[in-house]
Amino acid sequence: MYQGIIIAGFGGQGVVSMGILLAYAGMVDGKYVTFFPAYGAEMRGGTANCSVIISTDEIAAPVVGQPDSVVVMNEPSFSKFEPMLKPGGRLFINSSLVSSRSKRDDIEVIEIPVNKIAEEIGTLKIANMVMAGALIKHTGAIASEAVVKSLPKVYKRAKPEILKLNEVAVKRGAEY
Amino acid sequence: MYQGIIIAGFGGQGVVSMGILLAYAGMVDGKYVTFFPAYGAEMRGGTANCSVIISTDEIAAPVVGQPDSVVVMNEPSFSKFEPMLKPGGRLFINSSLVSSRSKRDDIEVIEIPVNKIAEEIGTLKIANMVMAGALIKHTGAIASEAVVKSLPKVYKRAKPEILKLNEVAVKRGAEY
Amino acid sequence: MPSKGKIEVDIVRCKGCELCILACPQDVLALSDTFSASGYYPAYMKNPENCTGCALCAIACPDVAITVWKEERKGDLING
Amino acid sequence: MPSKGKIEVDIVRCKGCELCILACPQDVLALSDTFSASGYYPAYMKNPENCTGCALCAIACPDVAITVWKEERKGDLING
Amino acid sequence: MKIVFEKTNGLTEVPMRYCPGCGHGVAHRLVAEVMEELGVTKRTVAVVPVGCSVFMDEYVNCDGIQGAHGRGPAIATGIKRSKPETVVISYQGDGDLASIGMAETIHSASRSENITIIFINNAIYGMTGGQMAPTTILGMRTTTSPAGRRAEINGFPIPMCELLSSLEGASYLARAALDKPAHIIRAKKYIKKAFETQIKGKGFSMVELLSPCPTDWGMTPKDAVERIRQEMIPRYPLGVFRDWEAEEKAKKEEKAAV
Amino acid sequence: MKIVFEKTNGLTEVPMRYCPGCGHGVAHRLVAEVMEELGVTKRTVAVVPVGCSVFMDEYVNCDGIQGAHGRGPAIATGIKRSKPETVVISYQGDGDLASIGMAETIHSASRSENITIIFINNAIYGMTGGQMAPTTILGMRTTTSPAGRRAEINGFPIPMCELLSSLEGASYLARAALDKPAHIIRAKKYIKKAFETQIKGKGFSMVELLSPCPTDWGMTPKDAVERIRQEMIPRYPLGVFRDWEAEEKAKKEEKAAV
Amino acid sequence: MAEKTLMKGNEALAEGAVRAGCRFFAGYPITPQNEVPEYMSWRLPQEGGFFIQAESEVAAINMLFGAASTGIRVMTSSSSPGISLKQEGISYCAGADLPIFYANVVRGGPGLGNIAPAQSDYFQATRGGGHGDYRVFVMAPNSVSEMANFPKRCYDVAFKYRVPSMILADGILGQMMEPVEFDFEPVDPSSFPEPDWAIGGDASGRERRVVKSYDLRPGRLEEWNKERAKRFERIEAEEVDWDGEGLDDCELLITSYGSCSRISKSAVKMAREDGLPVGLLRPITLYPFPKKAYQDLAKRVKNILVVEMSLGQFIEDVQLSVLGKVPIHFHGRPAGGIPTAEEIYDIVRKIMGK
Amino acid sequence: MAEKTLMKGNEALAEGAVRAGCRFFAGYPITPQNEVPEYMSWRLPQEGGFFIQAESEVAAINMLFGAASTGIRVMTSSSSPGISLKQEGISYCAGADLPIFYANVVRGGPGLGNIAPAQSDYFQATRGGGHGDYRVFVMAPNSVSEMANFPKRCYDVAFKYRVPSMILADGILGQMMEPVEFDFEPVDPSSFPEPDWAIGGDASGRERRVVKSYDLRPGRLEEWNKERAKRFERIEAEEVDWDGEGLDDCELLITSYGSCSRISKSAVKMAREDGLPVGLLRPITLYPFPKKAYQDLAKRVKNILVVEMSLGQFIEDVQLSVLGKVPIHFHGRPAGGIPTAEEIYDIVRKIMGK
Ligand SMILES: Cc1ncc(C[n+]2csc(CCOP(=O)(O)OP(=O)(O)O)c2C)c(N)n1
Ligand SMILES: Cc1ncc(C[n+]2csc(CCOP(=O)(O)OP(=O)(O)O)c2C)c(N)n1
Ligand code: SF4
Ligand code: SF4
Ligand code: SF4
Ligand code: SF4
Repeated sequence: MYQGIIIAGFGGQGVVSMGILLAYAGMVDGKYVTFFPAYGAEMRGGTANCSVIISTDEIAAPVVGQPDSVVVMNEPSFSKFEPMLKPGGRLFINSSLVSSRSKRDDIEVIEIPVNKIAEEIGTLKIANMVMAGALIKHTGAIASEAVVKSLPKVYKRAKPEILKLNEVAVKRGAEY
Repeated sequence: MYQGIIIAGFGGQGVVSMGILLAYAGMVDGKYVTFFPAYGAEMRGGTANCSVIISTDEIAAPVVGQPDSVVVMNEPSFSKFEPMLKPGGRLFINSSLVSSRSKRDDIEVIEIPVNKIAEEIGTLKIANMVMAGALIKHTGAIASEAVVKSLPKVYKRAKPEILKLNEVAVKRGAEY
Repeated sequence: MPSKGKIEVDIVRCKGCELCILACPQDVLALSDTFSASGYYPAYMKNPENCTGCALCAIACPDVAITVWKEERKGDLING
Repeated sequence: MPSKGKIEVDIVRCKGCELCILACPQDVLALSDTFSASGYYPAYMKNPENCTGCALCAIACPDVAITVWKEERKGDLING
Repeated sequence: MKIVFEKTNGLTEVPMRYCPGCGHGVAHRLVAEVMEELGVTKRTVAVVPVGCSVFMDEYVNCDGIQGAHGRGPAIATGIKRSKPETVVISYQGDGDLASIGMAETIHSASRSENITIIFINNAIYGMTGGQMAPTTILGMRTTTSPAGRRAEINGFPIPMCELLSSLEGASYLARAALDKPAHIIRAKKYIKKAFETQIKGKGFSMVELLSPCPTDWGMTPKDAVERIRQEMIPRYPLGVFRDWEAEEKAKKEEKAAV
Repeated sequence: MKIVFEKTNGLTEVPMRYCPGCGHGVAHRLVAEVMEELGVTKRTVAVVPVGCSVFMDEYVNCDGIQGAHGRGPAIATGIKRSKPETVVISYQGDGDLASIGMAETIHSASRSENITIIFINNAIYGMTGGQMAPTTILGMRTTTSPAGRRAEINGFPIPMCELLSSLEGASYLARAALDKPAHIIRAKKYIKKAFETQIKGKGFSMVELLSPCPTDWGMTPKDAVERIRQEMIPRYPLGVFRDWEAEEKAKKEEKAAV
Repeated sequence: MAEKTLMKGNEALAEGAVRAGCRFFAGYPITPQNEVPEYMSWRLPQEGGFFIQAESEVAAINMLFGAASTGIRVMTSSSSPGISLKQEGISYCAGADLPIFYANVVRGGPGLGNIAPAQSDYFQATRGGGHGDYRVFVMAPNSVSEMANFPKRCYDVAFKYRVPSMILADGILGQMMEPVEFDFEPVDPSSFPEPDWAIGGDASGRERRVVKSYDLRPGRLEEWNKERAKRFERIEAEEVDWDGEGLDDCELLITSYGSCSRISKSAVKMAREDGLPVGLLRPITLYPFPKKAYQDLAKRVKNILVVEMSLGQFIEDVQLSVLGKVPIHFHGRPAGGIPTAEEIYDIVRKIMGK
Repeated sequence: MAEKTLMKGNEALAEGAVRAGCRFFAGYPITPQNEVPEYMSWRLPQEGGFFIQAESEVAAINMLFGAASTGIRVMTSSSSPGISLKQEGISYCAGADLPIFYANVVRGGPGLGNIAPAQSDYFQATRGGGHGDYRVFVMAPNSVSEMANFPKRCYDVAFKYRVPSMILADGILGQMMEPVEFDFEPVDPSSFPEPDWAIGGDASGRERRVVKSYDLRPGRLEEWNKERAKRFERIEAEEVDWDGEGLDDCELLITSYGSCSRISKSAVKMAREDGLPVGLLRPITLYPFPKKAYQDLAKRVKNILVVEMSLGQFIEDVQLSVLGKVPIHFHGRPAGGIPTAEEIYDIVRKIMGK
């Protein structure tokens, strides 16, 4: 199993912490994992992205050229990363913010209104966790218990009630 | 013919200009020549020295390890350079200032009271030229006309009367 | 009587920083609630009738996104 | 009445710069006319009887070549 | 109706890549407007620093040169002394100008190099992600002073205009802020004066601009301009620190009075 | 009779290799005497510069370290922050401190590094043979300003004490001259105060010493000290520029007065 | 050993240095290594160490020169342009026999270049870099775990031979996160005896000491340099490290170092899956270079393929080792270009005629 | 051509640069090259050029960056530690394709070292020196006449290929005086057309221009580097220079460059006088390296003796050229040690078994 994932969105959308959570959970799940953020000047202008690889074999480079999955949390990310997706790959779209629709017929598209769901749960801040839930479910790359176990490790300073909300978010996401 | 010469003395004694004059005259005389000064921190504390090579063949390095001739214009130079002289070499001593006497019997020693002579001619400043005259005479490395011809080239801004004095000094030195 | 003015926000340049809103003394501006192609919520004239054409919004704007028009009168400020 | 003093010049250190001569208010010092091993003309007490032991020469000397003695009296300057 | 404000031709059409609310945009615009108003765009070279504004050469409509971090004044010196008819500006951040480039800044001022420095003091290293700058104010948290800047460990903030004022060669020095229109208008006047100083051959000029960096301050643009008012201006008072013209005048009057 | 002046144990027995009449010898002696009088020789490290005084480590009786040209304050910072009980002095020439090392000088002062700089201002590059220094006075001929220093080309001389005074971190700054005994005695007082500043943990201290370089000025030692009086002191006035003690006192009095 | 944690390469590097006894860090921000000083700014004070953001890279390396002279373990890090600025200071450390440790998280050059991962500072790292005859002990990690564990080895070598030591990494290794395991217990530097050359502190019980890199007396600097050269010879004899894969039977040898070697390893795997006898030799120390390992293999393999993220620097050391015994092929991507396993494998097949 | 004059190497270098069109010099004092800035300080103004004593070597190289960007011929010079400090700036010049010219009058290292002549900055000079993939066109004169005449060739190459160029000399060549003959007429730089990349002045008649070394767009910097690499390939094909002595029939080849090659020549003479077939190959350009000349000789000679004033840097290029075809012997004197012809000849005899 090898899953190369690119996650992209605005700076404040928790794109990086979603990536770290997935990598951590993969590690807990006994997989090889790497996480690689975009850095430096690429960050200016408020967009962010990162690559996560989860694999049963050693990982060569953490850079994902042709992703198996792409998560787009906002509009600009759609136009940048949708074309890079591998044929047969999965496109996860935050349909609360992204209005573009893919014209490719060689990929699977999963649309989730993560902002809406997150607000329903209680805070927009956990929209990324909703997305994480969906991603785990569809890719099957990581056992979802591993994700739940990882939450307190990644968010070391989060209060229990916040962790709880995150957990709920992941589960809700997994329903998509 | 190959003459490696080291000239040493106090900073103000014209050691460097004597060296340049010899090199220039050697060039005018159709010889290969090099001039190499001591430089940098070696200069601190008021002593100066330089190496001149005059040769009928191409010159390898301008650094003189075992000189054929050594000129000592002051006392400290005597102790430093007298031992380096090649067996059979010539030691030119400014006897006006140097009281040490060489104990080596494998060298030729030429003692000239150049300060005294220079003062007789008119100025202490030309003591170096008196020494130059003696050196040319004894080594025979350069035709003395070449030296006289070179004087105005090396002392470009000197007045005619000063050049004249220099010429006299060279000639007086050659009498030793 | 305050002069009449109007502004135009270049939504390609505008990044929704709200500094024009802060600068406008007439409460003319607000952020739109639909985002632009680059994903920002650009400023627009919420109360166009209030605009005096004073250009303070444009002077404050870090992205040179605002063009300002004004009824012609003498002695007005041009380009700050 | 000026106090009595005396100095000694270390001729290994002295470089004949004359700054001690310039500094001495009593015209005690002069340069020798025979040179030292390092080729300098060191300072010496030309008028030893004038020396008050004020140490100004030693304070001026860049080569720490001068030692100064003085008749013992209270309240005198030590090492500037 | 008539246009009373539009993008100057001193700027290109390329939208700027800075974060929302970043002061670099304002500063670029002021420089560009001054170039145009003085009619010198075609003979200006902008020396572009390493810092967020490394992209400046894409935005201003004059020749540009992008060189090593902190060495703007040296690069500017090389250009100006080679082609003296050129108007040379060195645009620099506070890390660039006051930290790594401190020696070059002071020496160009002391030589009274006939160049103009536009100094963006945003109290932080923007491009590299929010490290402490020499101008970071005491107590301010940055990624390399996570407990807040402390004088004993990190030293005091350096007021560049004040520091340079003791140099004879510093012909024109002024500090403005980019927090609100009134200050921005003043900033432009200073920049214009600085350009004129150079055009008249009067020597070194520098305008320091207190500038918001919402991203690395971790603030909204609104809060960022508020911080300039609350925290920066008290530490870095605005105004003109050196003015050759005033000094020449004063000298003349003094003479006249004698 | 009793010895009232002799070579301090703060100096080694090695005769100094400087030119006749060079000010480095006096400066070395003063530093050495102060070390001895304060009883800190055994815990002092002298950071030795590149310059004529590169030989200093042979002459002073404390630990020594010789590093890159101009970086004395950085080296001193490394030592002091690693072993704070050490008394660290950085001995520097004007090329070293005010030209290549300008940034390190300013930043160490601004950080109020608890170190002491002894700054030998001889208005020239000694070791390299008489090139212009940042402190060379206008009109003075050097091997790289053969027609005399001109402000338009070579810039103005930089007064380091004045420049540093605007920095909050500069706790003690003073300038003395080494031209005559009265000034030399004063210089020693300043140096002692600088050492005490460090020993008490009060931060950055620097003493600037106007010092003769007969060789590269092309003068006799006598004429050289005369030049200090005639040309240097007018440009570089002597005295104390910053004094934390006086400032603390003033502050207290101010408080008391309120 | 502690359980695995997920760490960023730069942070692992910093934590590894602290656990290896680093108590002084001076640095200056530069992408892609900013996390190193940032991490040190809070981590070192926890251990009683000192972090300083220097005014420049030049100041940073000279602060290290001072701090190292007191005998403690010190570190600086930077990326390409900043490392260029440090060359004078590194040469001074080498000249004064000061054991320092630093890291270069290389980016695309020359000049400002870009901030993408690159390997184009190889010459500078392995041939001293600054002026004069000296070398630096250079390690090239290829994983975040190695970023964490190599600083200790760098310190050990640096102190044993009194030479500078460094880690040559790149933006991939600095920025990526991966599970980390430390292979050593944190050391307590206060338990180390003070070196007999350290200055500062209370010198009452000993002769005064001087740390310096100059000797103007004729011939003395030459002696000193020859003595130092002997130490480098010992390093070459004793400190070489490398690893490999499929070396026993390979006909084509791929060789690369650092992050690039991981990619090469994937290519080897692809080849083996297709039954092609391909192996990988990966130098772990770049100076000293594992010359002998190449020489041994050169007797057997038919082709060597050098893969590096540069226009050809590492290849010279391979050539110097193999000395024409085997044809050497080259695949280099400069200035931030990252080769893929597929592209390497394509070349492999071409060379093997498959 | 003018009559012979007696000149100091440093002055010849400066005069040579001025005659070759140099109109801007920025430098900082350092022994043993002080005569270069000193000479320029009065000489450049005579030609309407500009001399500036920069506040540091770092400032000097960046002043050059600025001045060179206006399209004129510029120069800086320094010695080892100062050249180390300039590496970042040189890398920027290479990255921005700016043709600059500089000289390193090498002294003993590492660190402060001493001021004696040395050749231990060979690696730095020939492998770019700073960060990133680039090279510098490097010439190694061995006489004062060559000090005078090589700047012109450096400028010509630098402008033709838009690369940095340099002269690698040492304290002997800088400080010695020798008769000088110029082999070219002084050029008038005002007659040169302005390069189409030069900035500054009046831009009314043209598009605006930008000089820079960065490109953050993915892949673009890689392209740029590859294009630059092509220029270096052309330099390697077209600009190599070397000379030799006794190459036709020699069995033992001595090879050395710069001042050292003069000493080697004396050794060759001694050998020939004794009837021993010894020759000398002396690279005049160090980058590009005369690889082919070595390869041709390697087919014939029995032994090669490398002589350099360093612990072994130049030897690597010889090894890379010869690739094990002939045994290579080494005689190196580091940190200011100057070999003598006698000591070289002794080794020659030992190798030849005479
Ligand atoms: C020699 C060197 N050191 C460090 C860097 C990394 N660097 C890039 S920008 C920058 C400083 C940014 O801060 P500032 O100058 O204040 O400008 P801002 O980004 O805040 O506008 C630094 C340190 C570099 N490119 N080169
Ligand atoms: C990086 C570097 N640049 C230049 C030099 C050459 N250098 C040696 S001493 C010196 C300056 C001497 O002047 P100063 O600092 O004023 O001290 P002084 O000799 O006058 O006491 C210089 C430039 C050097 N050693 N290293
Ligand atoms: S022009 Fe003036 S009134 Fe109109 S929107 Fe702008 S700031 Fe407001
Ligand atoms: S002690 Fe005083 S009186 Fe005696 S020689 Fe010295 S200066 Fe003169
Ligand atoms: S001051 Fe010192 S060195 Fe100078 S002459 Fe007097 S004793 Fe000698
Ligand atoms: S990081 Fe700060 S300075 Fe840089 S673009 Fe963003 S707001 Fe502006």
